[in-house]
Amino acid sequence: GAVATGQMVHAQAAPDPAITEMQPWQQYLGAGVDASPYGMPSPHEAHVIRRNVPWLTADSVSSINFTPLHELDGIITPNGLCFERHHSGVAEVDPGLHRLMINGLVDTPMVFTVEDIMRFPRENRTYFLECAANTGMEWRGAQLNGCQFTHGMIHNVVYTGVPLRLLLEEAGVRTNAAWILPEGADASGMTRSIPLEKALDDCLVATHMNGERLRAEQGYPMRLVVPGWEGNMWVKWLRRIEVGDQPWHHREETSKYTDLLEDGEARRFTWVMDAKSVITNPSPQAPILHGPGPTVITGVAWSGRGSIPRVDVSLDGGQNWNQARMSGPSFDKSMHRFYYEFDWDGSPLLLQSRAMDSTGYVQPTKDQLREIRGENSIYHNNSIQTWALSEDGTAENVEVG
Amino acid sequence: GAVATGQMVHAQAAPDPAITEMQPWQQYLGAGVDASPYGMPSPHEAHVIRRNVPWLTADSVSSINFTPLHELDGIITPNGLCFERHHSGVAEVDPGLHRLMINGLVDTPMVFTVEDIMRFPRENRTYFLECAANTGMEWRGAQLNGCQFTHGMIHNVVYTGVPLRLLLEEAGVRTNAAWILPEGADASGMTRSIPLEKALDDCLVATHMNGERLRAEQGYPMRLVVPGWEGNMWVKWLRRIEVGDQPWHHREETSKYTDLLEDGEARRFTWVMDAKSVITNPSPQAPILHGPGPTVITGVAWSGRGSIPRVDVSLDGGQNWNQARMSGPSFDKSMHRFYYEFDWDGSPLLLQSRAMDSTGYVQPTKDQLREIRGENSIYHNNSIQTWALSEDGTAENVEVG
Amino acid sequence: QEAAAPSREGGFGLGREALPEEVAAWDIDIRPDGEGLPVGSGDVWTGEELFVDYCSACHGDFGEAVGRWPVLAGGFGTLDGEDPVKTIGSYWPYLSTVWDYVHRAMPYGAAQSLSDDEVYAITAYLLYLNEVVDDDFVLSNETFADVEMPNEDAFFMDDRAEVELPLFTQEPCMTDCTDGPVEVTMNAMVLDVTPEEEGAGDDAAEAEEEAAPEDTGP
Amino acid sequence: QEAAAPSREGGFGLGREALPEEVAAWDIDIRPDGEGLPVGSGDVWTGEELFVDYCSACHGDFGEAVGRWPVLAGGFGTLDGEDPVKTIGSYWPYLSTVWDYVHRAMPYGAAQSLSDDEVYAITAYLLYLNEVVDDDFVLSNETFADVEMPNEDAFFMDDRAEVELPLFTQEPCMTDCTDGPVEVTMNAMVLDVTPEEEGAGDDAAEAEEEAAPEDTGP
Ligand code: HEC
Ligand code: HEC
Ligand SMILES: [Ca+2]
Ligand SMILES: [Ca+2]
Ligand SMILES: [Ca+2]
Ligand SMILES: [Ca+2]
Ligand SMILES: [Ca+2]
Ligand SMILES: [Ca+2]
Ligand SMILES: [Co+2]
Ligand SMILES: [Co+2]
Repeated sequence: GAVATGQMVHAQAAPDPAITEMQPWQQYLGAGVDASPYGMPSPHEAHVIRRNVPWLTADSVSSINFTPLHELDGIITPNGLCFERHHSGVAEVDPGLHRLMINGLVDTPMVFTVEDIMRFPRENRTYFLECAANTGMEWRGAQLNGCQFTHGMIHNVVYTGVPLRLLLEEAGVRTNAAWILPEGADASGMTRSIPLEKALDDCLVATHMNGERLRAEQGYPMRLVVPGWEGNMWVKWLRRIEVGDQPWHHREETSKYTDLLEDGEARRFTWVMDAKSVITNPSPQAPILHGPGPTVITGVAWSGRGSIPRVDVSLDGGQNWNQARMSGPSFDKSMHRFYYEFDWDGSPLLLQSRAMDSTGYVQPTKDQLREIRGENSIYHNNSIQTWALSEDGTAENVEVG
Repeated sequence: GAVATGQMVHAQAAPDPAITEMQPWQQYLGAGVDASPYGMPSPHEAHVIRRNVPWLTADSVSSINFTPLHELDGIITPNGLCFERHHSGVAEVDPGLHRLMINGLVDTPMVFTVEDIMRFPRENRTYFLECAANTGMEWRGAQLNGCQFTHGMIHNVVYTGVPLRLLLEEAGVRTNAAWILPEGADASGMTRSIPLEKALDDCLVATHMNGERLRAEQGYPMRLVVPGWEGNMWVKWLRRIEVGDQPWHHREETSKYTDLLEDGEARRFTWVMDAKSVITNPSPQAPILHGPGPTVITGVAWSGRGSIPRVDVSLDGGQNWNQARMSGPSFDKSMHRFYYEFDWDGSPLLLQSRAMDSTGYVQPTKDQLREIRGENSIYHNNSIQTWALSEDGTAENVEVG
Repeated sequence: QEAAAPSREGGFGLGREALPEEVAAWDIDIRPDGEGLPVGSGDVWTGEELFVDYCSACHGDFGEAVGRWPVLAGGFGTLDGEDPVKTIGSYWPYLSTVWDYVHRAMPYGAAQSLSDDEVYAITAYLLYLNEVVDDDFVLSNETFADVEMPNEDAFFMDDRAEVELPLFTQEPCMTDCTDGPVEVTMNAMVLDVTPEEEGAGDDAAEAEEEAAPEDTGP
Repeated sequence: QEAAAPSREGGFGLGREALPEEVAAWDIDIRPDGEGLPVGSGDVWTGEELFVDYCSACHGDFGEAVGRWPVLAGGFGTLDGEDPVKTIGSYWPYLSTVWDYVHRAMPYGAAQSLSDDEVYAITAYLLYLNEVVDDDFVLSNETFADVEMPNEDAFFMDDRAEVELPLFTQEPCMTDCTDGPVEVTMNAMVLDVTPEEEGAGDDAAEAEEEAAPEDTGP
C-alpha cells in the first residue's frame, strides 16, 4: 500500500459483508449477568497468557514465566498476567493459619494474624516489580525472540498495604538494629537481608494488588513490597521478619543475585533496578500487519531510582533519536507508558528505546554495560534493546554495532 | 476484649499450632509456572464475586450485577469484578468482523477496523463508570443490606483508548453538527445522544481496560468512555457513531434515564454523576469481627465534576464529622479511596461518609434530595448512606432522622 | 493530567470511506422529526395480530405485561402518585422512539427481525392500546407527524446546576449538625430482600411481591 | 505522592507478644558469624550416605548435578572465564549459607525434614566435595568457625553509584550518535530457542544443549 497522510489509504470495491450481513450478536441474546461471577478475558484473547521457557530451568516448579508485555497497554499489569517466579511452587496458604512474626532486635517479639494487619493504617502505591534476572538471557547476544521473554519478568501493580514501619514500631526496634530478614512461608523459606533504612522508608506489607486480595502466586495473603529494588527481595507469603545488626548473606544474596564481573569478582547487594525501557509493539511476537503508513510504536519504561520523565525512540539503531510521548500517570518507581507515532515508509528499521529517569540517568547500550560488567553477570541487564523491523512488518531480536 | 491503645490486647496462653506445627505449604512443592497461564484469585477468596438480585429484573439477560465493593481496596476495580449491565446479554463480538462506522453530518462517512483504531494516537486515563440507577433501590428507604447491592453499580478502570475527537476529525465534522449518537453492536443496539462538545472534549474509544483488552462484558473490542457521565452512555461494542444537529430522544433517554419528579414532570439529559461516597468497610456484608480497639473505616468517593479532595466520616449519624485520610492517586472523574482510623469502644455507631468534590459540591442527605426530587426518580441517588453498627460488629443499612 | 493525544492536520488517512450500501445497512436510527423513517405503513388490526404473535408472551395481549416484563400501555395519571406506571402512553414524549426501539431491539432475542411495515403496524397498535389513536388508524411515514404524544411537555432539561448546585455547594457542618442525637427510622433487615451470600435462600423471591418497587430496575 | 500512613505514639496495641516456643519454631536463620546455629555435629562419611539417599537424584553423587539441576561442587578457576561454574566451593562466600539453605529448603519437596545433625553431616560432605575439608572432618557448631570459604574475598559492595552512575548520567545524544549507519551483528532467529506460540515445537528442547547459557536461570 502507498503511504498517504491525510487521505484515504484503502478504497472499498464492494460493500463489506461484516456490515451488510447481520451478525449473530446483533440479533440474539448473549450471556446473562449470572454467567460469570468472576469474569475472564474474551475467548478471542486466549493467546494473551503468561508463558514459560521450558529449557531455562530443571522443572517448572522452581521456575519462571513471563508477562506478555506485547499484548498489554497502559501501565497496569492485570493480576492474571503478572509473571511468576517461585522457588518451590505456589504456596497455597490458608489465610486463617497464616501468621506474621517479628523477632530479633526488638523490644517485644510479635505475632500478627491477617486480621491484625488489616487494622493498621494502609496506603495505596503503584510500583513495578522486576526480577533482577530480567533480560539476563541476553547478555551474550540476542537470544529470545519476543519482548515477553526478553523483558517479561516485570509487572506493575497498585498495592494496598501497611507500611512496614508501623509493624516494626509495634515491636519496637532496638537502637543497634541495622538490617531485617523477611522470610516466606513457602517451602523455599525465601529470605533476603534488607537494610533497616529501606524497611522504614517505603516498604509495605501488601494485602491487595490492583484492588483485590493478593493472588496466591504473588504471595497471598501478604507479601513484602520493596519499591524500586529487585523482585527477589519482595518476599511472598511473608511469615516472619527478623531484625538484626548484620546482613545474613543467605543463598539468594550470595549464590544468586550477586553480579559476577569479568575478573571473577562479584558485586553483592545490588538492590536498585537501573532505569530501563523496551518497545513492546512492534516486537517479534507483535509484527506490524497493516503495512506502511501511520504507525504507533509503544513501550514501557521504569526506574528503581524515581520516575521516567522522558523516553527517546530510534528508528535507525541508535544513530538518531526522537522524543517519545509519555502517557498515563507518572509515579515514582512505577512503569511508564510511551508512544511514538510516525509514518512508516515500509523500509527496514532498527528500533530502539532509551529511558531517562528523574535522576538524569540514561539507559546504556549493551556494549556500555559489557565494558564494565563483562557478559557473566546474569542480573541487571538494563541495556537498550534492538528490534530489526523488516519490510514485511516482522520484527526480530538483534544486536547492532 | 478491653480497649488498649499502645499495649498488647491479647496474650497467648499456649503456643499457636499454626506456628509450632509445620504447614504443608512450608514443606511441599506447590504448583509450577505452567499451571495458570492466566491466573485466578485464591480459592480462599471464592466469595469475592459479582452478585445479582434476581427479583430486580424479569430475566438475568437484560439485568445487572454488582461489584463487591466491600471486598476491594484502593481505587482499581479488577476486570473480573467490574459490574455488568446488559440489555441483551454479553455480545460475543468477533473482533475480525467488528467495524466502527461514522456517518451523518460529516464530510466523509467512514469505516474503521479494530486494527485501524490501533493506529491512532492513544491515551491512558482512569475513570469511574457509575450506572445512573446505582442506589436507585434506596430512594424510598433502606432496602438492600450490603454496599455491593446499594452502591455496587460502579467500577473504576484505567482505560487505554483513542480520543473520539481524532476519529471525528478523520471523518470531518460539519459545522452544523451538535450531537452524536453512538450505537452498540449488541442485540439491543444501544444508543444515546451525546452533545458534540462532550464528544470532542474527553470521550475515548477504549480498546483496553486495566492494561489488557476490554472484557466481552465491557464492550470488547471497543467501548465509548464518557468521563463523569452516567454509565448507560458508555456504549459497549461500539459499532457506529452518527453525527447530527439534534438529539435523538431514544428509548434510553426518554423511557429510561429521565428523572421523574414528584409533580409528574421529568428531567431529561441528566448526564453528570453527582459527587458521592460510601463506607465499604464495615458494612452489612463486612462486619467488624475483631471487637473493640483500633479499627479502620474505609470507603470510596467519586464525582462526575472533578476530583475528591475531601471526605468526612460521621460515627453518630451525621451529628458530628471527622475528616478522613485520602489515599492513592487523585484523578479527575475517578474513584478515590478514604480511610478513617479510630479506636472503637464497642458501642453502637451510625456510620456515614460525605464526599466533597473539587467544585465544592458536598454530598447531600437523602432527605435533602427527596425535598427536591421526591422518591420516584430512580436515578441519581447520590445521598449519604448510613450503616448502623451494633455492639457485635454487624452493620445494617438504615435511615436516620 | 497529561496532554491530549495529538491531532494531525488533515487527518491520519486511516480507515476508509463508507459505501452508501453500508451506511444504509446500519443507519437505522429515527428522530422525533421523523428523520430516518423508511417509507411504509401498517394499521392497528395488523399490528394487533403481530403483537399477539411476537410480543404478548412478555408484554401481554394489551401491553399490560406478563410477570416482571415491561408494561407498555396504560398508567395514565399515575406519574405524580405513589406508584408511577411509566408506559409509552403515560410517559414517552416522542412517537419516533417507539418505532426506533421496536425496530432496533424487539422482539427481545430476535432484534431487527421485523419488516418496516410490521414495525409501523405494531407501533400503530401500541398507540391504540395507549388511547392515542382510534382503531382505524394507519401509521405511515406520512401520518407519523400527525401523532402527538400526551406527555411530551412534561420533560425539561436537567436543571441541577440551577436548582441543586447552589444548595449543595456550601461549607459543610462539622459539629452539632443535627437537632441532638439521631435515631434509626428505617431498617433494611425488616424488608429482608437482599440475596443471601450462601445457598439458595428464597427469602428474596418471596419478598419480591411485597417489596420490589415497580420499575426500579436500572 | 500522598502523605504516609500515620504512626501512633506507643503503637496501636495490635498483634500479641510471640511466645519463646513460637520464636524457636520459626527462627531458623543462620548468619556467617554462626548466630542461629543449633548444637550438633556430623561427619563427612555420614554426610555422604545422606547425600546419596536424599540429594544425589538431582545433584549427582558428587554434586556434579543431574541434567539441569544445580551443580554443587567444583568449578574452581572458572569464574573469570567464558563459562563460570558457580558452586559452593568456587563461589559461595560463607559456610553459614550452606547450612541455612540446606536446612530451610532441601531436599527440594521435603523442606525442613532433615535433623540438625543430618544438616551438619551433609554440609560437611559438601565441603569435602568442594575440597574445603578432608574426609575426616566433623562439622559442628564448634568447628564451624574454623572453616574459611575460598571465594569470600571476591565479593564487594555494589559500586554502581561510583562506577556507573557518572558515566550514565550525561545529556543523551540525539543526532548522528554513531559512526555512520549501524548494522545487525547478531540475530535471535539464528539461535531459534524461543518457545513457539502454538503447538509443541521441540526446537527449544533441541536447542537447549547448544544455546542455554549455564546458570542464566533467574
Ligand atoms: C421474551 C420477552 C420479550 C418479547 C417477546 C418482547 N419483548 Fe419487548 N421487552 C422485553 C424486555 C426484557 C425489555 C427491556 C429490555 C431492556 O433491558 O432494555 C423490553 C422492552 C420493550 C419496550 C420498551 C419498554 C420501556 O418501557 O422502555 C418496548 C416498547 C417493547 N419491548 C416492545 C416489544 C414489542 C413490540 C415486541 C414484539 C415485536 C416485544 N417487545 C417482544 C422483553 C420482550
Ligand atoms: C528433586 C530435586 C532435588 C533434590 C532431591 C535436592 N535438591 Fe537441592 N536443589 C534443587 C533445586 C531445584 C534447587 C534450586 C532451587 C531454587 O530455585 O531456589 C536446588 C538448590 C540446592 C542448593 C543451592 C544451589 C545453588 O547453587 O544455589 C543446594 C546447596 C542444594 N540444593 C543442596 C541439596 C541437598 C543437600 C539436598 C539433599 C538433602 C538436595 N539439594 C536435594 C533440587 C533438588
Ligand atoms: Ca441516521
Ligand atoms: Ca411521593
Ligand atoms: Ca408538543
Ligand atoms: Ca535468627
Ligand atoms: Ca567474557
Ligand atoms: Ca576472609
Ligand atoms: Co542485584
Ligand atoms: Co441521568
